[in-house]
Amino acid sequence: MEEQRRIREQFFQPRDGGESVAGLRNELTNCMESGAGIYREEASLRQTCDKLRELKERYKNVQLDDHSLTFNTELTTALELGYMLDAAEAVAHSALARRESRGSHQRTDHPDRDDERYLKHSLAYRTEGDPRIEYQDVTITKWPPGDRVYGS
Amino acid sequence: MAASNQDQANETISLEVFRYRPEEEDEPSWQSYEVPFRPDWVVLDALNYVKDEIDGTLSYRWSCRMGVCGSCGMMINGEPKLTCAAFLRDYYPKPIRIEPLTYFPVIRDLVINMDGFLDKLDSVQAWLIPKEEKPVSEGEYLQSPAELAKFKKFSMCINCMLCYSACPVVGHIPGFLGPAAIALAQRYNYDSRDGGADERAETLFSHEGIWECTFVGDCSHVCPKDVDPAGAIQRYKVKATTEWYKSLLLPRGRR
Amino acid sequence: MKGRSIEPFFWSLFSSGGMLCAMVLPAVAAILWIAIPLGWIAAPNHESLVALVAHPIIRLALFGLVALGAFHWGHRFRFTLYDGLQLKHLFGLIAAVCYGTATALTVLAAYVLWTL
Amino acid sequence: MNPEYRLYHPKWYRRRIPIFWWLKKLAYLKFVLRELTSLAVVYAVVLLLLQLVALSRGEAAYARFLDLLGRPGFLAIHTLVLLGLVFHTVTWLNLAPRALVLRLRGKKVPDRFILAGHYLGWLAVTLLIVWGLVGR
Repeated sequence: MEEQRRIREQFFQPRDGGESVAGLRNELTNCMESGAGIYREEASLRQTCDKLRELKERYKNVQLDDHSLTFNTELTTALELGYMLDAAEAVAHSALARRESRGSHQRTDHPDRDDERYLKHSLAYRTEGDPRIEYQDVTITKWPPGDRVYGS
Repeated sequence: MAASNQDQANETISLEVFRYRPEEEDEPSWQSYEVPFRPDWVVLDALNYVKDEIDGTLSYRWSCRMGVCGSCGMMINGEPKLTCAAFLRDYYPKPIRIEPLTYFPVIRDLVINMDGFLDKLDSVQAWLIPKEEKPVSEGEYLQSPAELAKFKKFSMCINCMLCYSACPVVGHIPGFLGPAAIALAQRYNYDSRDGGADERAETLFSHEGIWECTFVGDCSHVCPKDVDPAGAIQRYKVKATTEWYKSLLLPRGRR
Repeated sequence: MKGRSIEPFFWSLFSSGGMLCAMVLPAVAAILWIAIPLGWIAAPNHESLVALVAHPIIRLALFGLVALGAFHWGHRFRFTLYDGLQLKHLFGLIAAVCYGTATALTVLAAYVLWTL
Repeated sequence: MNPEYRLYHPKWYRRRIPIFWWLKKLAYLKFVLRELTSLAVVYAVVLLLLQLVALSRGEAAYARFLDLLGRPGFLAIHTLVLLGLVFHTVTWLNLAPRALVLRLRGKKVPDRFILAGHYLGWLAVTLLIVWGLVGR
């Protein structure tokens, strides 16, 4: 009931000049694609992190056309967008903190793998501001880390 | 190709969409939307354009956009189709009429209630009932390619319910098990690892099971995965009839 | 369930009747009721036809054709009335009329062919 | 807001099926025509029975019956009946591979062979009847 009231207050208040779900979602896609894609670097990641902060702020002002309670898919996409923003932030901030290239994603400013510092799981915690990034050790079982090489 | 896309950038196509808003109205109505015509767009792309750019209140189900999840089935110009596989270019320049899957109760707009279908799937026990249980330590249940071939066709079903909307018998007799449920029951009946055929027969042989089918055949025609549920039902009728005569000749013999 | 539902019995009559009629009736109709009346082919005389029908196998075949054809119709027409005209609520009456007529035709065929 | 609507209590819309549903789609119309061939079938077997009755009542009765068959009205009806019967045969045989799945040495016999087998059977039966009625 508490949650129902919160959702109603956040999404069903009539607003002027609010943000559209689709508009924010497109901006989210573009900023992740351009700054945190397969090739990324510190500058692009920082830009993405800043943009995400802005999008999260604007998300509070999201405006829905649909205020009905029957199969309201606009509401579900709005809720999903909130979670996607959280997940995107976790991804971008962990990537920013990880000054190495591992797997298919390349930090062009740090092309080598650094097992010394980053053979770890990144853990992102939600805070009032940016997420806090911590690390957990990786248990290697069958497959040790290797180089990601193409066309060999 | 790029040039022709440019040429068509300003062309539009209209969608005539079935609307039903139970909180506001008793009867459904039609609403038109003009969307850009792009030859590489499918109807689902056009609906997503409407939802994102024109009218956020339009409700419909969709997920994978590639003919795998089975959630975006709707009536397009009266034919049940996956909207992710229906290209605008096949209808252009005529308007496209979009309705919820027919014979199902409509919850809202293009969203139907599928509880009846799910209950039917349950009632035919469309899952593997192992012939013999064995502990995991004894390994897998092996199957030869020939054994796989016996049921593979029926296992392609994605539960999109297009076949129910193609079947007039489903429309007239809501209790009829229907094409997909029977085809999926057959998928397990034909599986060499399965031993549940007798349990399923209880439901399948019943009045609202296979006997209601009059082989209209449209279910197989609209199936996006070529499952051929109509064929599955006919084969079941043949089987049920032989079983019936057998049980007549050997009253206490089998079962 | 097996044995409880009578449906497989009627379905077997329907499908065997459908197959038999599919194979036999177009030729019979084309010859007896189109080609001969139009004089395209000479009508076999009365005597030779009586001799043909006198053969027990022919008689049995004719009985099978009429009886199974009648039940093929009875079964199929029953569902046509159910769905085509949306008369499912009269299912008891419709089934009785359809299968009743088919049974009557079967009895009639047996009588005619027996007394031939 | 619609006064009959109650919160969290869905009000579903159900569509009625029109009585002429089978005119809405070519596939349905073909289906209903296929089902109506049963009328041609029952007409044919009844007529055959009547012809047998006429045959058994002697030469004069049979001649009267043949005379009746030659009238234009009956010829017209019988042309329609023949068309119905051929439609029955074609639709019936075309569906046969769907109900009949044969396996030879573990392999499914392709549908076109089953189909060809049925059509050859039809041809053989037809020739047999032609031979029985006119050929001798």
